Amino acid sequence: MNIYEEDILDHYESPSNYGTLEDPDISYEEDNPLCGDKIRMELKVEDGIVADIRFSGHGCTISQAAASMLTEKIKGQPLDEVKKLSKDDILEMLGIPLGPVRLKCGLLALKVLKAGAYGLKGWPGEEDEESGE
Amino acid sequence: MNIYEEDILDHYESPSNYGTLEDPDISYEEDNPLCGDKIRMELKVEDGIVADIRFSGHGCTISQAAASMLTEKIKGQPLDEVKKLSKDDILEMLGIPLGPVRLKCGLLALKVLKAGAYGLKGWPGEEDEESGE
Amino acid sequence: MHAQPMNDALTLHTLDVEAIRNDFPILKQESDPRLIYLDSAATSQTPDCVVNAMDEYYRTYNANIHRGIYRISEEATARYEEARKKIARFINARRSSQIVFTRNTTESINLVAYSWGSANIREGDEILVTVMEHHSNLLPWQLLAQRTGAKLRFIEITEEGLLQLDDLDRLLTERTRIVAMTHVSNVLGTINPIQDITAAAHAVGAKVLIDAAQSVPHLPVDVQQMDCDFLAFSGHKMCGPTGIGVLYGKLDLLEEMPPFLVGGSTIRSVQREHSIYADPPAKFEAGTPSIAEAIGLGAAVDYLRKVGLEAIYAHEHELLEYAHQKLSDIEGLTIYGPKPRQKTGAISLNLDGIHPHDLAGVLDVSGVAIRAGHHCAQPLMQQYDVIATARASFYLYNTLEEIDRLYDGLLTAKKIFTRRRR
Amino acid sequence: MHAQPMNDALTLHTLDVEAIRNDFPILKQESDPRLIYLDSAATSQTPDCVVNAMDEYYRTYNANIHRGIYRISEEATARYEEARKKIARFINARRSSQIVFTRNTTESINLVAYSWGSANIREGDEILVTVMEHHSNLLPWQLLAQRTGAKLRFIEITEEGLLQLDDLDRLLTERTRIVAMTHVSNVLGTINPIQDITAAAHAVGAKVLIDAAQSVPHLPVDVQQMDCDFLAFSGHKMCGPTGIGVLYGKLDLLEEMPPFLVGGSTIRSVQREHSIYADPPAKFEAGTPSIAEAIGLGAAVDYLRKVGLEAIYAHEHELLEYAHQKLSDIEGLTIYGPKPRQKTGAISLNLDGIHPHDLAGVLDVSGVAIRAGHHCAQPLMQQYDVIATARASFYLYNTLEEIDRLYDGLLTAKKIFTRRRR
Ligand SMILES: Cc1ncc(COP(=O)(O)O)c(C=O)c1O
Ligand SMILES: Cc1ncc(COP(=O)(O)O)c(C=O)c1O
Repeated sequence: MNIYEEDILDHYESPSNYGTLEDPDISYEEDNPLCGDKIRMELKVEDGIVADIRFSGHGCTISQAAASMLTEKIKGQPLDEVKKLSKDDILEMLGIPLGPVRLKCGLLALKVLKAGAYGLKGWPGEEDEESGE
Repeated sequence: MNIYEEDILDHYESPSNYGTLEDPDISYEEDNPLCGDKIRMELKVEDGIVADIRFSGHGCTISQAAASMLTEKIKGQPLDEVKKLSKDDILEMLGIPLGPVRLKCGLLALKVLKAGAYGLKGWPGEEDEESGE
Repeated sequence: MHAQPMNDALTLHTLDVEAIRNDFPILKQESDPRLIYLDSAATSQTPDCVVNAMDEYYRTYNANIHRGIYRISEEATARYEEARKKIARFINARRSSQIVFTRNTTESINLVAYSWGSANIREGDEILVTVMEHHSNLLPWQLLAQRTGAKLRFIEITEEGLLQLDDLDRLLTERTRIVAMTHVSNVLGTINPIQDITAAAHAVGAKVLIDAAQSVPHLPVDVQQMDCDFLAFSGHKMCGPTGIGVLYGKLDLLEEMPPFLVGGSTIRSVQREHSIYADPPAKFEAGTPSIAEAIGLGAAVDYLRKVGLEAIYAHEHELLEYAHQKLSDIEGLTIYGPKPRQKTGAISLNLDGIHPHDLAGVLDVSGVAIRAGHHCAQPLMQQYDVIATARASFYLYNTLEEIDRLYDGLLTAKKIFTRRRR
Repeated sequence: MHAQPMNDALTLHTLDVEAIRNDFPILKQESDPRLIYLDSAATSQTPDCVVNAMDEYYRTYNANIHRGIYRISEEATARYEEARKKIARFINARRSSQIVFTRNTTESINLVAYSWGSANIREGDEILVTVMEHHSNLLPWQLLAQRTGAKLRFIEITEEGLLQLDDLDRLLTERTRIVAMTHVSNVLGTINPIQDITAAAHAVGAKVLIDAAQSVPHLPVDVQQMDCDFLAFSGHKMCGPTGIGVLYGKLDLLEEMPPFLVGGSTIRSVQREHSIYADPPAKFEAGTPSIAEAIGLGAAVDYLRKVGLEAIYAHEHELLEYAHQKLSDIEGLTIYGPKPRQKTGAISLNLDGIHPHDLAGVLDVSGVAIRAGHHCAQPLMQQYDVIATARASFYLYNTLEEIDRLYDGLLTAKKIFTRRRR
């Protein structure tokens, strides 16, 4: 499985929902300290539903394609669905395996979304790290 | 070759020149930070000759026997002979091989003597560490 | 020929020690005399699985971590972070981000004393330690006290080597900011009642740092149950490699603490005059970390879990009971510290009229490796009014026969030295 | 099939690279695609002799050092101190006591910034660095400046990636306390004229710390000739293990400096409230050091000396010349930094319209390992107005054919990404 799948390149080349919103209800930006990739997410929320969403920023194919795909997935859905999205959902969405370094690129968009909507810190998937037998 | 040679035990049991001097010309004490062994050396110097010498302190067989042997060796000699004494002289005097840790016990007396007489810091033998091809 | 264990009831039954010894090539090494290693409190021996895990890194996926977008770097990153998770699980930390990799216990404690200390300690504050601390859990607080004008206070010990807890009420006040104490004494073996002291400290608002260098290797440690704020330990004392240590901390504390060592990896973003620091643990792991060593420590933790900490503790206890009984018939021998029931596998002793160095020297001649000295615990030595002691310490690979050899060696030393005494 | 070097004059002639590659098992490893390792500036590969030296410690004389009066501890102590001597000789230090073992370059620099810095830097003082510093040689000084009220000043660079030394007279004043600068840039490869700058700094009474992380592995370094006051480098970038670094210092400075990390081994004597510290290097090596790693670094230094630093430098230079020439025909490619003549084996580049991460990602598919990112040099990135670059870096085991593979990979990336550009 190649990282440079057509599908991912398509999203990178022609991202969905790229840009900004006027008067967003949620607006949040963060970068990946490992590489400097940056993503901003802006959302309009109506009756708990993601009425509109845009992303902007810069970065590699994976981080930008993941952001584009995520906006498609979440638009029109209840905002609370965001909270349930996991690392695995993103991997499934991208359809390629990612090592721990590139995983951070793939998860940046979701991290920004969760932080913006719920103030959740930490990388998606880290909540799975609760240890114990 | 056993560390607990008769000769060394003899010096430990009945050390030569153990004690203190009244009005010594040189008096110096130091300990081995690795183990707490402590040795004090006191000297009377007349016309550049070590007229009298005593040591005191406490420690293991090696450090105490080396001190005892060293006082025997240096008494009646020109003080300047002390400066020439090296790590190897002490090893030869003791007549047994010593690893780097016990070596410090064996060298403590000489270190005290050199520091007291000439203000030389550092362990005898360290001056050999000058590197270079 | 060395005596067989004399008492059948004392035959070891909790661990298959022979099988364990096979995992440690150094113990199987041909040499004359054979190595009898009784210095595990200084550093433990290393099983092959740990060495192999590190060799595998160097030979198949040697790469720097966290930033490489290529296979071996992804692999190294995954294994390094997996080691962190294993260690979190081993001490029952809630999250792996509470595990900061350092070089050793000493660095872990210094990190807290500098970072947390500078942010939280003011003139007039008090820092409570015990007189049985290793220098590594005393000197960082001495320096902090000198820098800030805070005051060091000491929990004393009883003649038997137990903490004098009657004093605790007097010593723990609203001025106490932190209690820094060892879980297990490296000299006496004493196991301290951490949970009680932690509760008392928290009741007056003080934080608690536990020096677990001698406990994490030898008995089950559960940081959530202990409820300590910080815990420090070293890889090399728990079957792991040198060059790796751990600081565990409560997450809110690690988040609030200012950075300490800074550089590559500790940051979110850097400007010329100002930088924004990363979240823990990255904030505290400056520069290229001990990658192979963290992976090695992960393998050590796997190994210890497989053997089982309860079993190791029970095994050491058997060795201790046997040793105390056996050595008690040597005239002129003093053992410092409590009865076996209250300690783990270390015996500090002195034999009348023989310098501990000489004891160690005589024992070395017959291959028995013990430690002699102040064991980096000079205030404790001062308390017992000795310069040094000889210490034999045990671990999962030691046998009863090895204790017999220790006994034989002590008798030999006595013979060499007392024959000559006037 | 990959192209053979096109130009016969460029056949490698300074090193027997095939023989060298045999010393590195990872490079001989069967895998599809085969590993083309071009990230030695991040961490170097490790020859078998280094891994074996560490394994020997763990399997035959694993013991703590400096205090054990038994054979394996004497042996471990001797080997550890012998490694220190080897390293002293390698950089031509006068005495081995000028070599302090740390974890890495980053810790070495932090040690100076905390210990020397706290004792010598006051409000209004100036610390001079360059804009090409690695974060590890910037952040410790930023924090020191913030703690003390001192001011950070910067030597700028030219478009070509050389230091703007015209500025030096203006920047170096009697307020300058220390100049902290890199010998070789980890991004650009630029070799800085250390000796001139050191002389100028000393003329105004400033000390000089050299970050030699990228120079000691790649070219002959002589601290007496340089006359620097401090020098820092890492084992893992010079064929050594992770977990070990070095701080070299002038002896009088090391003696005057207050202790930094404290604990076991750093002392002469300890009282409850006060301690007397040991002479260097012991004063700065707190707790159980990276014993196996120091011994491993000693073996690495033996290895590098056997190959010869001049030969390694010349070899990298050949690779650089070849790579610059070969890559120059790729349209849209920017190489940052000076011509090969003025640098060592690193090439930072960007390809128009392709994120460096994606370059690295495409190259990884064909087994070529390069680094992409800010390389812990954000101020330098800001200077070039880029977020990141892709960096290929070379070492003694790299070949011309590997550069051909890099070239092929860059062309592939171009094809994947430009075919689709509108
Ligand atoms: C110039 C320079 N300085 C410092 C460092 C930091 O080295 P380490 O991560 O080994 O502390 C590096 C390594 O990336 C470097 O290239
Ligand atoms: C109780 C205790 N604390 C701290 C230390 C220091 O450990 P390290 O030397 O690994 O930093 C030791 C080890 O001797 C110890 O026994």
